[in-house]
Amino acid sequence: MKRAEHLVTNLGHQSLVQFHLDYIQFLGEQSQWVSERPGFASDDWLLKSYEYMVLNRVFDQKAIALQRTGQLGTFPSSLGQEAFGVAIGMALQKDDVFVPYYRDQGAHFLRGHKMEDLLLYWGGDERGSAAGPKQDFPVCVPIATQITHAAGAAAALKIKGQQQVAMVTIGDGGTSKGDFFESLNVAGVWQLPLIVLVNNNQYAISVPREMQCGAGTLAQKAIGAGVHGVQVDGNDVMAIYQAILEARQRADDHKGATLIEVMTYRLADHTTADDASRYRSSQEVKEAWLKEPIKRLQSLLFDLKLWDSEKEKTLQAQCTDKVDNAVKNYLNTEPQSPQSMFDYLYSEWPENMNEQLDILGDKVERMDNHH
Amino acid sequence: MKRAEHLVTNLGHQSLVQFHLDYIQFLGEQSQWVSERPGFASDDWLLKSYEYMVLNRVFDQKAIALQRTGQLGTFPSSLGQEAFGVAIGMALQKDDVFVPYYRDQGAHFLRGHKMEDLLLYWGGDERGSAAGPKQDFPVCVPIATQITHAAGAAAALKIKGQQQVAMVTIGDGGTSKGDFFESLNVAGVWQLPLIVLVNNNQYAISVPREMQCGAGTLAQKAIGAGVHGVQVDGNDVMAIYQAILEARQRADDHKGATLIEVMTYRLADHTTADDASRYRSSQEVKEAWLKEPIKRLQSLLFDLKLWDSEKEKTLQAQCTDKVDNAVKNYLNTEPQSPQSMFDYLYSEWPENMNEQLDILGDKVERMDNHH
Amino acid sequence: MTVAKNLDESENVDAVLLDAVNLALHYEMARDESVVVLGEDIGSNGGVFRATAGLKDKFGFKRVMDTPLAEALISGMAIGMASQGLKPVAEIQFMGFIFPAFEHLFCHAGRMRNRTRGRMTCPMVLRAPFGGGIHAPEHHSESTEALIAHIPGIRVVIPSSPARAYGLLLSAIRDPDPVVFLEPKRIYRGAQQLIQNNGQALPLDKCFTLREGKDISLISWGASISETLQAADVLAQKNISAEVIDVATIKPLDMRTILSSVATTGRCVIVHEAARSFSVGSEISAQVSEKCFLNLLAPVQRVTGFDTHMPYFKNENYYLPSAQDIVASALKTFKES
Amino acid sequence: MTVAKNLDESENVDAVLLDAVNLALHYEMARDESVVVLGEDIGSNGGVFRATAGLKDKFGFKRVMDTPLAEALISGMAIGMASQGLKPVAEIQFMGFIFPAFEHLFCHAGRMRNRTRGRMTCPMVLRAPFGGGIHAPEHHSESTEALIAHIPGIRVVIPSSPARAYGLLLSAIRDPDPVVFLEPKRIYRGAQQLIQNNGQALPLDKCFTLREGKDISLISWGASISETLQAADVLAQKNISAEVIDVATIKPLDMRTILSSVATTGRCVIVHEAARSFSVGSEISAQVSEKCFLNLLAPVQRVTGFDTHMPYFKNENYYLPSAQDIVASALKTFKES
Ligand SMILES: Cc1ncc(C[n+]2csc(CCOP(=O)(O)OP(=O)(O)O)c2C)c(N)n1
Ligand SMILES: Cc1ncc(C[n+]2csc(CCOP(=O)(O)OP(=O)(O)O)c2C)c(N)n1
Ligand SMILES: [Mg+2]
Ligand SMILES: [Mg+2]
Repeated sequence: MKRAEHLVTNLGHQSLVQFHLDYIQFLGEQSQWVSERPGFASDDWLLKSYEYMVLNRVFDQKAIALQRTGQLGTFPSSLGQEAFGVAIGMALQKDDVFVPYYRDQGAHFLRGHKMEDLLLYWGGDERGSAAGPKQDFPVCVPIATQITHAAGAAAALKIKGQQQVAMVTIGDGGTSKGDFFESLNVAGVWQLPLIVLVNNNQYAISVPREMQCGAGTLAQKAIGAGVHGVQVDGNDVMAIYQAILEARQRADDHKGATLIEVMTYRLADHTTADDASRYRSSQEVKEAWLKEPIKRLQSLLFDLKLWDSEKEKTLQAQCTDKVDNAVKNYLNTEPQSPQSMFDYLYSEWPENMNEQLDILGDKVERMDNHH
Repeated sequence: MKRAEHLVTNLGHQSLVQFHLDYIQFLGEQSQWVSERPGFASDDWLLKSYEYMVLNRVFDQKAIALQRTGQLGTFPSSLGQEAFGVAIGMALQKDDVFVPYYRDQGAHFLRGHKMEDLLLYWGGDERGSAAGPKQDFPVCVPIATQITHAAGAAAALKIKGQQQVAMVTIGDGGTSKGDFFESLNVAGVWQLPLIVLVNNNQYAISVPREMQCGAGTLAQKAIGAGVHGVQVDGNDVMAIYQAILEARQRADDHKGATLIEVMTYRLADHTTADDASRYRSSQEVKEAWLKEPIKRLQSLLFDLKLWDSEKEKTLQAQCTDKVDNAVKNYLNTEPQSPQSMFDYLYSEWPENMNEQLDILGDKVERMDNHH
Repeated sequence: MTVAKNLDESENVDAVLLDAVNLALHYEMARDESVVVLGEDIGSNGGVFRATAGLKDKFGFKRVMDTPLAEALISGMAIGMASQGLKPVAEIQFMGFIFPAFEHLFCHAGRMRNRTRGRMTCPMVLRAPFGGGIHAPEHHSESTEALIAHIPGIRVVIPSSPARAYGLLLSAIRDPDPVVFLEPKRIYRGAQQLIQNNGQALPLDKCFTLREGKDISLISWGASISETLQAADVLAQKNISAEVIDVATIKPLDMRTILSSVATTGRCVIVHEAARSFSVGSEISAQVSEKCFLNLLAPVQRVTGFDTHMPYFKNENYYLPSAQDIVASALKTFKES
Repeated sequence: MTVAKNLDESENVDAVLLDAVNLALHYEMARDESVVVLGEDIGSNGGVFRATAGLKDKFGFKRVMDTPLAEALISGMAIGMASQGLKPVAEIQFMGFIFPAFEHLFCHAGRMRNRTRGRMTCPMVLRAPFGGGIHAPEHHSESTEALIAHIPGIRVVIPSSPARAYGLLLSAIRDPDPVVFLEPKRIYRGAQQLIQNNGQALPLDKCFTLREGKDISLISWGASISETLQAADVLAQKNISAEVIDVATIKPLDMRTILSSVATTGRCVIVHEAARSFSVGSEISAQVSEKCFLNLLAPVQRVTGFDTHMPYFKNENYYLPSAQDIVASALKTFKES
């Protein structure tokens, strides 16, 4: 059945509007420069980035090992996405507001979070989110919700006339959820000092990027919200950093928000509870390993004569020490009391909860007697 | 404080991707042809469109009058947006799925809905949504929710291998809500036979379009979802119709969904509960009246010698008759029993509700005694 | 509706409930510049009920923000603002549209303090008009306070008079935790009351005993307080002395006041518009029965909406509790004991 | 976990609860081609718990759809699909992420039949694993069935054994109304049961009496049924004969079975993981007290989670009801009477 019998396509059309998007990359897949070395990327800057990326990887490995031996809960490794977290950590200024999702280890370390605190969090202890910059948000599990908080924080900065930005991370899967779009939209119309970084690691658990969205890029989601969008090579820590600098500049110039799509690859399982071999080929993963960010930066450091195998060995040892130390502190942390679950329910203790506190008291007594 | 000290903007950039959008218009603001008369727009087609647009306007006026005299509840007039509803009604095929919002009177009439049913609905009687094509959705009040239903209906059509499309309407305000975006996104990735029509009447109650979204057009929201987008003149019934025909063609060709931004103006208050003079100038409204769709089409009909003042008088009288008749039927409708609120709670009467039915029985008795 | 220019600056005003909300917002925004207001149509339009009228002119668009149409966003942004030292008072236009805010209320607003062991808190208010009886369209008349009361870490507050609206809204804004503040719109323009516009707040964890009595306790909140008070009058004519308690602070729930009333009277009727089952009334009835086991002279009665959908407005009076319904249930407790 | 290739085609199988869910889905998709399945990771991955394993291979991507990550969308699309003659069985990956679906459940799924006076209906199932006890991360352990039970027009069903999971899921899919089907994940891989894979459904409006007794009624559902049954054993050792009722169909609630049990025993303990207040337990306690007023020998007891947030997993055992807690509460009813 032919539906549109009298149809002449394009009749009555005039051109309305055009858009274009850029891609940022400095370091190619073979660690070759594809663009001039940026001014910010001093030797020290490169070395510091590298060190934190390695620390990130060592930490993740250890966390997985802890989980496998029953000493940690479910854990989301950031294997292969270390440049993402570290670039953000490098670019954040002290008084910015950082609104993470749950795979931002590298950024947390640069933000001054203790490794033992992250372990506490994933180990099932609320105290893991107690420390850190007062204005930063804790790890966020309900997908995409954090971006509305970041929009609110950015609005607060603007209302109070402060110069900082709010920086928020989200996964490729997260870009499908309403909160992502609602927040980008308000950032566009209110011209908020908001920087949205998408860790496009190509999967949302088992769902590949192409089944998440029919658009060619996630960066183009910026267009519908009237904010600036850009895509960057997420295995190139400098590209991510450059994009953030430009985004901050836009915010400072009152030009509003930026959406940065960071192209990475999730080399590990989604979390320790996942088995990625059920839904993707080992061939695909093997190919992704060829592009991974640590190796790429290491090659550059070698090329620049900033690195050698001795330094590498020392760094690996230092990182292992730091992580082992954190693990020791984590494992030695005294448990919270059962009653602590009632703490911080409200700013003041509600009198009507006394009864339940008594019930818990009896319960604890029974459990103690029983063991 | 200079934030991005070492920043050379655009360093490391390459061009990634481009987009463009069209605008569709046949009839200019002075009713002049700005493009060739399209094949579908036969004399009969133009006359039928005109007649329904006039009927729509007469109905809306009457509904407002009923509300003002306490004979109807809150009512949303579609004054100035008659081309929107009528183009949709003209373009819908019998077995398409229509998923309306709450301002689609014109479409409903062409869909075969009785005017008295619409009055029942807005008069606070559930039976107003009882009739109509079995597959069509009822009026939808919670903003934007209807578009997820339309996406589901479109998916069902595709799963069942049917040729129809799902057509859904939404306001400009509705495009800010997550459901809008989530649905467009799935329509893009699943290539759904979905046509989304935005009645961009420039206001969401008091919030003007520019405060709803920072993007230059709403059509460009298609880009982030990977669906086709187009903007059309909503005071030109042919432009809207052409856009729908093209969208249907795309669906038939398995090219997926289309977002059509229809540029209209809400000449009336948001609803009878609103007072638009609180938030917009009478000057603005006066200017909008110069572009309104009925006058524009009428001028064309005059130009084409299809119309004269005698015909106009007859049409007005006919429409008034039809509407008056519907009003009479509406006002003469026997009320539903109080017990009817329990009907259709589940397919089968749940035994445990008997107690509450008894309570209602006692209550009704008391009320009867009391009066 | 009597909101007049500069009414907010007067010392003593005759105000309806809606005025009282407006006055409290004016008062607190003037007193505390970290208070901001956001929502749909709350700026230039002053709110579809005019509850926020005058705020934008007085405090500017930076503190009075018309948002895009997105309730998840409104609630989520309020959390973000609260985290940075602001005190957002967000409006959901009607409670029937609050559902997109649930994820943020449940997963974040209510638990930010707990999750960060006090580092980050969420001092926000979410206001919403609710309830039936004004011949509104579909979705504009529901009472779903039970859903919110079940959420840990949230406060739920419902005023039933201008004075309580004024005092409770002030304390809701000043409270360091998230408060859902539900305004019974059927009595928005009900009886006037003289309000001392002096910024005096009311406690957030105490029921209000509106009328003392010794034979039966009538427990209610929101718009139904009117019918409950009427019922008490009718009962008085029958020589039954009814105590009337306005729960007002639904969560945390002040059962102490309710229990000590029922312990004295031995009889209890609970009145609310919301659907009957799995409701706030269920909790009160359960606790009264559990804890006044030996004092109760008759089974607790509940006068409530039905477990159906709120019918469209032609039938809504058959859904809403009336004074006669309350009287009838009260009398039952005397027959059955 | 024993889901094996072609297990679904066997006649009699030893199955854990998770297998039973998988079997029922296989059975019904084979029997009725209007049944489709959608959700996050339910296709190629077979679900994060493997509840949908094998379906995509067997029934193809058109009937087994991995959706984008958006719960409002999943619920809304299910409504749209249901409207066009399909029977969608949608999965919410964890109940903690169900909130974005609330607007669609409350405003549409539950009222489409009512709103259109029966013209358009909503035969859909929304499955979600729920509850604590598996050392899961934040938001993966809550029990919020009360929120859904308060919604008119929805059914809420919770199985507590493999056989009931199989039979109840089949009836949920076949039911012409929307059903929220909550799967207690703590017992997903609990005891095996022999299942007759013959498509036999169970009623959606009847409690299951799992154990008869005459001295006290223990009422529970979901994972807590295990502890409740254990408690009954302990009580038996003390010469107390406990009746154990699995509510299973939370809404509509079969109070008749519960009331007739309590009318006989005169004592009642209600057990659930969910927060204590404004809960399903509140409703049951209220009705038991209201309607067994003269039969009750002691106040109804509730053994529940607390009105706090579900603590992170290191402390979750202090939150969840244990068999000892139930026994202690049961014994109280003998002291206080
Ligand atoms: C609202 C919500 N729905 C579902 C989940 C379960 N879940 C956890 S992570 C995840 C996939 C997220 O993918 P993506 O956003 O790409 O981030 P990634 O984990 O790949 O970094 C899902 C579905 C959740 N946490 N929140
Ligand atoms: C989810 C939700 N939030 C708020 C409302 C209240 N409301 C009704 S209409 C409306 C404005 C809608 O504007 P738009 O989408 O532009 O459609 P229009 O009425 O202008 O045609 C609002 C906020 C609602 N119905 N649903
Ligand atoms: Mg991802
Ligand atoms: Mg509009």
